[in-house]
Amino acid sequence: MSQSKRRLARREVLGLLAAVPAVFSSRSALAQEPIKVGGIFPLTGGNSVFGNQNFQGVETAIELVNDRGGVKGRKIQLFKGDGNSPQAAISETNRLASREGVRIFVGSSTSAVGMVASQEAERNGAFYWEGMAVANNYTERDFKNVFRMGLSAAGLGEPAPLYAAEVLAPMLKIDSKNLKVAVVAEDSAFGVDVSRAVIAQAEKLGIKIGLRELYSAKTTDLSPLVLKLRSLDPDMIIATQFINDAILFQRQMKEMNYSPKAFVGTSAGHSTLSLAEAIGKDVNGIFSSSFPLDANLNSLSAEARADREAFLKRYEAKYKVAPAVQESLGFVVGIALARDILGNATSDSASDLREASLKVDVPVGSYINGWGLKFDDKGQNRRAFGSVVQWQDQKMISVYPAANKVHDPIMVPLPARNAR
Amino acid sequence: MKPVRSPLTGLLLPVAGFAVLAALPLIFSDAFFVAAVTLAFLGAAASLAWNLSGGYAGQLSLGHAAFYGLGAYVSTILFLKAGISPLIGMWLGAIVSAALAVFLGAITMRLKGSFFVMSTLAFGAVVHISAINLRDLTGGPSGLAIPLRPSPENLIFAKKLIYTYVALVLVIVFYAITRMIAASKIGYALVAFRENHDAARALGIRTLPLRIGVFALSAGLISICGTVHAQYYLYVDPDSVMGLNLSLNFALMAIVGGLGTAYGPIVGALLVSVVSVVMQAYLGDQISGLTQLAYAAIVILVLLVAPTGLGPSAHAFLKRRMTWLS
Amino acid sequence: MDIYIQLALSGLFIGGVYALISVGLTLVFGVLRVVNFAHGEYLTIAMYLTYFMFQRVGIDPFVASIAVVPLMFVLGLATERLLIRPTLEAPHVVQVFVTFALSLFLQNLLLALFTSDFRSVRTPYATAAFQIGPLYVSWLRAAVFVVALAFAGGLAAFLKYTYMGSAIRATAQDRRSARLVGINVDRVYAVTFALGCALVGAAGILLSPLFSVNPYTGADMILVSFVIVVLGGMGSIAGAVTAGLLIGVVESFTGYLAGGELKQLVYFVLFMIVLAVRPNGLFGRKGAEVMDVT
Amino acid sequence: MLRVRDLSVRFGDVQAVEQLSFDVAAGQIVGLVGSNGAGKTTTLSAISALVRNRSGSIELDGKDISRLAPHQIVEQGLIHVPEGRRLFPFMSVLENLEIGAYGKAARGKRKQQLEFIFDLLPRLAERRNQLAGTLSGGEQQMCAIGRGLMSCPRLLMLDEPTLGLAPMLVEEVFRLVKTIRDQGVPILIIEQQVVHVLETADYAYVLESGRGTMQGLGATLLQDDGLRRAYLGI
Repeated sequence: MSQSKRRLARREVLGLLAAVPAVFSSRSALAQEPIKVGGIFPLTGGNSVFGNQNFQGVETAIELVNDRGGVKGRKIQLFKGDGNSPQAAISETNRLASREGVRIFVGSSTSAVGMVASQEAERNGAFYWEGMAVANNYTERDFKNVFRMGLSAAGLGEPAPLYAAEVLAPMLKIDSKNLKVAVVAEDSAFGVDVSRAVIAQAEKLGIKIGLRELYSAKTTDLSPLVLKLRSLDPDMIIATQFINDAILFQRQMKEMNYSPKAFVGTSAGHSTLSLAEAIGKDVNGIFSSSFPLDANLNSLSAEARADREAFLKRYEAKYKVAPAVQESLGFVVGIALARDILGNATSDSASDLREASLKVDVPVGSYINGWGLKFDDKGQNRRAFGSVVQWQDQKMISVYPAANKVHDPIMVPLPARNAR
Repeated sequence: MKPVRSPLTGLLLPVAGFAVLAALPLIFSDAFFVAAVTLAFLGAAASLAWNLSGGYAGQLSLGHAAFYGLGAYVSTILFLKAGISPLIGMWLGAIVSAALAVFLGAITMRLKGSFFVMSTLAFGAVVHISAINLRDLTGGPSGLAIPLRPSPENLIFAKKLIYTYVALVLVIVFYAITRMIAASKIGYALVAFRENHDAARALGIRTLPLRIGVFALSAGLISICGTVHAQYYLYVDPDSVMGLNLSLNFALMAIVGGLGTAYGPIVGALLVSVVSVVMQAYLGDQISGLTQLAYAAIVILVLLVAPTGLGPSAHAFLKRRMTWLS
Repeated sequence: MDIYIQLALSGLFIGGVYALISVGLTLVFGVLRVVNFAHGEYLTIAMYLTYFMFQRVGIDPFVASIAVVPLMFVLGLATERLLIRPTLEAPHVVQVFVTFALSLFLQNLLLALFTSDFRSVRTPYATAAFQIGPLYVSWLRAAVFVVALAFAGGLAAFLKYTYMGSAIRATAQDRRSARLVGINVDRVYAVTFALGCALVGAAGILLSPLFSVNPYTGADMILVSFVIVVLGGMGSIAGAVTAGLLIGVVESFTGYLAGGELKQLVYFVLFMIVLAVRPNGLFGRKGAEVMDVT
Repeated sequence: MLRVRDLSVRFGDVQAVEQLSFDVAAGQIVGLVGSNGAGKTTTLSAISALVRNRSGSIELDGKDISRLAPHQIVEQGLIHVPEGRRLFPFMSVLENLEIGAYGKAARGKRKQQLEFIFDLLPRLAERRNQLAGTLSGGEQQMCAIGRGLMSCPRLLMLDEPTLGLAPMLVEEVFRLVKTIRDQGVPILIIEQQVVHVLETADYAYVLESGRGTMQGLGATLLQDDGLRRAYLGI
């Protein structure tokens, strides 16, 4: 429903009510004001794929909380702000703040938007709840009321080498010290930061990095890269890619009849259904280290299990597809904000929300993706971790870490192209 | 292009206009409005700078975001790595931009119409890509975050209203510079050149040094806007301070308001900002893309109906009405 | 050595696609003197049309071209009539910004209609390849290359051997004289613009099995075309084809020898150098680009 | 044949042509003379509809052509050979001539017309495959007139055909003009070479600042003292 329509309707209703003031005005005074939350996501423009996915997750969480009776009896009203650029992030944050009276924000899918929207919120004295932006310097800005529940780029990149060393190397029968890895990434903030984290972690584990190659996600031809990889012949590729370049890369590897023994993506392009839609069964066997999709039911609290069921049902009913990683992340971020921050704060002022955030102590396994919630002094959640999924039968299946594992990995090493 | 020298349009009208602009954020003080006005002022200042070269000299540059971004980066890098105040850094940024503009101008100023446009487009892309790849200096695509340490010396203010007035000061200063240049011999030479290259040459006007000079001035001024942008957004990354869209927007504001007029960029910036913000507010909620769709449609309509810009078209319309009435 | 041949081959293949996209752009520029910033969106539209024909009706992209190319031609006619013709006499900036706003308009129209999800045409032959000695050749890429060159050749023949083609060339060289020999210049503009759209539409169809499409696909691909058009000499078909192939090969080698992140930088720098040294491009006619240097 | 009445053209604040009236009768060479900026070229452009902001009536054989588009005027057989030749520089001489016969009426007669022109202007035949942009000034003028003739004109309008040509070539152009008239195509010619035109033209009009100031037989005007003082410095 649109803002303008809603406002008009309210005005008409108020006009009617003027005739019978006594009864209704006393009732409306008693009614609880909703808690207003503004979502700042890129809903249009180049990054809107993830923005919309994240927003849908958050929205589903808020609807669920409301249907369960809201927060201490108060409903949450979620406003949409289209932060399609840093400029738009500023004006949308301010619009929601001053026109809709929003003092609580959630965001933001890309770091460029999150960085700007959160500083704007901070200066407005509002509370900012970051779920998706991964820039490492995000929490290094001395902000008081900005908290990041989700992962940093470092957190996002680390599981890939860990998984390679712990699980894949033994399966490939290679000592992890002798494992040769090529790191491939698109050259925006996402690719650069995450691939840097991958390399740092790999070096800690003694894994050799044979190649680190960056390219623009807008590229139309990745065959030079495939050729480079073929002549280098690494055991494993760890790739940080967006959607179309991930698809292109897989297709061109196939064209050139090339395959490493294992392929590990890091989120984004490898954790989205578009990949399976584009390359069909060739997707099988690809790993993706990313925000967790789901978790092993045994490792979840009862509440999280109920949430999981409700989320899947609602999401599928509304969008006719199963939620993937970004939607799932949106849901976790929304549920945590509503239940564990708003639910435990004395009021919904920024300072009380800050207080509640600093005090919050939710054990691991309390959210559908296995996360918990505990902030360090910079406002970074310490109980968020990355996980690894694998495409099996054209579906994403969680395989790592143990708490999230639903199924064993398959196709290690990757069979020859004609045998898949 | 006839210069009007009546006291009304010469001084009184602009002073009154700026007084109204200055009063706006005080009268309508909600944060949304103030933020919109601040962005509009900053856009107006940048567009005024662009207009010096793009409007008066007719050098349609689509690479000015490079200079804007340079201003943002130079001052921010100096501030973060050497603790130099942006108040100093912005001048250094302006000098770097102006120097680069002289270099670019020397190469491209002899190119005609579309060729010049394309060369500036490519220049913008080169600078943008360089900023992405010079990771040690620029932080690469992740950009540079500036900590919130309010102090006038840092050009960081806790109260955002101050930015509104900083931007307004830029607008007034750039407007004055534009008026001075337009009224000078340089202005006449540029306009003569823009209107008719051959005629200007026939009159013996040597415009190349003038055009390069104005191009450099334009680059320097717009880079100061970049510094202010950095200190307001507290975040600088290649896409948001050097993107092609930015260049297009600077030009668009001037074109919508009235290319090659001193007031045009201000009118254009206010209109463009108001339209986009209002649409965002009322349409942004529904289907993704609807806001920008409507925005683009409005731009197209304006260009079709008033190809010389809304300011001059309104002026011509009023003039027709006046003569008809009298 | 093998690897260099393979690189050159990949470069030529992608260069063929660049060429086809750029040919339409350069044709429109040469005749109407309009830089069409919305050119990329026509590519996107053609890719969407192909996708929906494939997805909903099951028509193969190569077959779909029979319907898509004429549709794109008609779309081009409509655009020219509604937006380009009214601004032809307007200042140069107005044309630039009308097409820029049109690009924004179309992107968001597609976004509103189809969301920003990536859509892929998945044909069985998309990744099929054959091997010659140590070289891998993708059937599809090779076919795309051949068809792209055939389209460019067909266009050249059309321009050379038909009345309309002569009229288009004449209008490009001197629109005033074209009017005086009885050419309906307005019609030439309409046909040229529509041809440009049809050609980029053909490119979109050919790209469909190779690339996923979302509303921003065309915008991402078009930047390189601007470079190619200037490099080849604005308005020159042969120049666009040569420069397209050249850029493809340069990209390929830069990607291998220097790294993918420098691909764009290299060709933009190349572009600046060409503008500085030989501003009329490789094949451009002298005098079109330079004005008095005083 | 061509009848122009009260033709006026404005460019913004400038009145380029004002209330100009003249006629070209069948079989005539009619000259339009005047100094630089008198409005001669504007007049021709207005007749061939290159300039649209005009008023007044233009009739060809009694038919109003003032509302037609340029290419429709060409179809009517009113051909304008522009100032400065304006050939298609990157087409060969042959292509330039052939495109002269672009109009539907002329297409059918292309072959025979081409033969006629090569007969008339043998030098063009020699250079048929050369790019038009590389021809000498005189050759370009011949080619431009040839291109005009390719359209099967019923009336030919020549704009400064001798501009920048050597005296010998000027003679040649005027000989050609007479030949064309003798073939039955009337000609409206504008020129700064006042003496030549007046000697050649059957009838002439004098333009000053967009107005017609004098008219008469070429030979008569040549004797006019005022005109001689103004244009010939005598």
